[in-house]
Amino acid sequence: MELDFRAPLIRERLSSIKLVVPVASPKGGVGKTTIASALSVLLARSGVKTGVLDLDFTNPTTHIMLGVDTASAMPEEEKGVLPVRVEENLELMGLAFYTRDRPLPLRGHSVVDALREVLAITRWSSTVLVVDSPPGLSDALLEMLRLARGSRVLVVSACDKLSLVSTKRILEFLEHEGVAVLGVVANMCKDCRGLEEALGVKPLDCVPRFEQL
Amino acid sequence: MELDFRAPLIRERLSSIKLVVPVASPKGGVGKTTIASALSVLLARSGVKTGVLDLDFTNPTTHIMLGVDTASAMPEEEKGVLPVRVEENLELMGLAFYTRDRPLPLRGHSVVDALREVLAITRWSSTVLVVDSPPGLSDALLEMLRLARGSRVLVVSACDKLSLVSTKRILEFLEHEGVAVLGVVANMCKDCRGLEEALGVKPLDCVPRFEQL
Amino acid sequence: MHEWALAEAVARTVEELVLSGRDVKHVEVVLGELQAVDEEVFRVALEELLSSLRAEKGVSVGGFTITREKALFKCNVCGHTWSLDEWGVAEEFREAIHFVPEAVHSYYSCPKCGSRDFEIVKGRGVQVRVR
Amino acid sequence: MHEWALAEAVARTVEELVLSGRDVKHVEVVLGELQAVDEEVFRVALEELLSSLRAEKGVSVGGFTITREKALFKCNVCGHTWSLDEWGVAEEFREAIHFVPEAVHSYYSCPKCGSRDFEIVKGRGVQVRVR
Ligand SMILES: Nc1ncnc2c1ncn2[C@@H]1O[C@H](COP(=O)(O)OP(=O)(O)O)[C@@H](O)[C@H]1O
Ligand SMILES: Nc1ncnc2c1ncn2[C@@H]1O[C@H](COP(=O)(O)OP(=O)(O)O)[C@@H](O)[C@H]1O
Ligand SMILES: [Mg+2]
Ligand SMILES: [Mg+2]
Ligand SMILES: [Mg+2]
Ligand SMILES: [Mg+2]
Ligand code: NI
Ligand code: NI
Ligand SMILES: [Zn+2]
Ligand SMILES: [Zn+2]
Repeated sequence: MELDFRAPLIRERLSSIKLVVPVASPKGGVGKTTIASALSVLLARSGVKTGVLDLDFTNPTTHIMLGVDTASAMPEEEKGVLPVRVEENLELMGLAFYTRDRPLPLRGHSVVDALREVLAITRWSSTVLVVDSPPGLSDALLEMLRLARGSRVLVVSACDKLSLVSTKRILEFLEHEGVAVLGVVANMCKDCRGLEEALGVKPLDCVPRFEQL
Repeated sequence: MELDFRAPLIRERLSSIKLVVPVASPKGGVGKTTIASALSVLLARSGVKTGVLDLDFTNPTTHIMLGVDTASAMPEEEKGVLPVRVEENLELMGLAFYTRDRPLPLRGHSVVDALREVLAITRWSSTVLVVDSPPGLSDALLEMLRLARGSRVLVVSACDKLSLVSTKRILEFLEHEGVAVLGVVANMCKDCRGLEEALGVKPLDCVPRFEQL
Repeated sequence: MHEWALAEAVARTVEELVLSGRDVKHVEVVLGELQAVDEEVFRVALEELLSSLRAEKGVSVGGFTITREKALFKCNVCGHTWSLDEWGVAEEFREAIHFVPEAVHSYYSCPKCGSRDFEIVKGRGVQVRVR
Repeated sequence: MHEWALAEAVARTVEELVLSGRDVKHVEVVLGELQAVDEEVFRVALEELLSSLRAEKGVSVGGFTITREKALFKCNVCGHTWSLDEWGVAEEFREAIHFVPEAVHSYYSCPKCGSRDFEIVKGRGVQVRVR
């Protein structure tokens, strides 16, 4: 990547954060946004200053899961941009505050430019940053991992065949990259043993399917 | 886009196809791969020569849904590449034949290059091409619509809030682009009226959630 | 109006270059038209940041100038190229684009074919050239 | 070995240029090292395609040459740049990369940091330069 004048400031912004946790899977619909939102609320309510970054720039939905109305809540401007306060200890930043419910079609290089811009101007006051990643292994996740190499990824997996092959892929990818993995959260599974056998890894947790969600 | 020496041949390859149907949604997990696979099998078995392109390059799964084993089936080489024969009237092409279950991390511009390469060398013998799109509004879908502007998009939507806002976005996006929409298939919905109210559009069909799928 | 943060990014880059042994004679900050950065507010911020850099860390540069770059767009679908003079951005969307220039893809289309699949060829936002 | 299709792409492009009124004196086809195109098979195919283009459609070009371009990679994570001489692709993966060069990202890593997030800077595959 050519030198980008924002790089040093991005490093500084992220240095104030102790732990960056991308919540990821190349597969769509396995529960990344749901688990990222639940995790961040649990952390905040247990007293940890938590930030959430909605990295799904072309289809942001984290604000809906966290019950934030992008029409009435805007990031404040103060020597940069302050994430929106969701509740005590919980702040959220994402492009939805700027594009609302409109489509945002972006080629990969534009996703990279937008991510660098957001990370350069956003002033987090959190210790843990949960990153709600889009599906796929493309610019959003690659650039986030490039900018925050010390990230510890939480992989979310459902238990059907399509999800299991997807989870195997991202685990293999993260291993090549030398990026740390917190573990795999099995989501919406009737029975997690299938996942254990397929992946040879014990899920951190086995979240059932909640009917009313 | 700069001139690409593959462009004229891509036009010629696609000109032999009467109808290109991208099956799309910016949201993951709404059933694009499932509906694209089911649709292509239905078309094939009703006598229509049908091709399927797995456009989800960084996480291909269409072959699993269509029961094709990428280890034993390879596209034949004959003055180009022939898609794999799934059954009479049904052929499949995608990167999974080349990368199997391995991760394929790709920046957007590489997705574009790979798509142009595949569309330039692949010799379809189908009348309808169903394109199983990845989630998001990024390079894969944008480039496919750029190369096949006469496409008619089949939008797949679940009925929860996250899916409805996603479906509204892609419908608005396709309208700006002047790209034709076949309609919206409601998938895994208990009751489709919510979708009708939210989108102001009657779904083409309301596919229930099949437990055993 | 977050010009302070944009100036901070420039100052941090200059600081890193000088501390890595580079003799920075002159810094040119190019303000791309699309982001509509307030030049005066930005200048005051950068002056303050560079002077504190000199005072606190002994890091100094020859000087800086601010230049402007017109925006230029190119449609990926029909190939048309155009500028903001030919086809402006509606007033109500400018703030979003000011904070994140890529938001332009939600509010702005190719004047010839209406597509939102276009490139920002020039004049996106802040760029730094160092001599 | 789908060199025929790659030659066909070149021939279609030349045809379109000539039919659009361009006087094509010379075509240079650059074969990027990564795709490992069989030069002889490609040459024979292109010759046949160009001669039938002349015979059937009266479309002709001055001549063509085939040149080669070494592959060069640059890691997005650690910035290392390297060539295939320094770090080869295992034999069993070459066919996949021959058909779709981007498949290299499934089989090949930066020799310095092991990342698969790298750019194919040069020598990816077939390129056409026209004079
Ligand atoms: N444990 C769960 N129980 C019930 N529904 C769930 C659960 N996890 C996710 N969902 C639903 O599944 C859909 C997809 O989840 P989402 O978090 O958006 O996935 P992703 O972000 O991976 O695409 C959403 O409608 C969500 O409400
Ligand atoms: N109508 C349905 N009934 C039950 N399960 C379904 C249905 N449609 C999709 N699924 C399941 O939901 C998951 C996501 O579907 P998929 O087609 O992969 O979505 P997408 O391609 O949009 O990400 C898959 O495990 C699939 O088996
Ligand atoms: Mg992901
Ligand atoms: Mg999500
Ligand atoms: Mg899509
Ligand atoms: Mg899919
Ligand atoms: Ni500002
Ligand atoms: Ni070949
Ligand atoms: Zn246009
Ligand atoms: Zn490296």
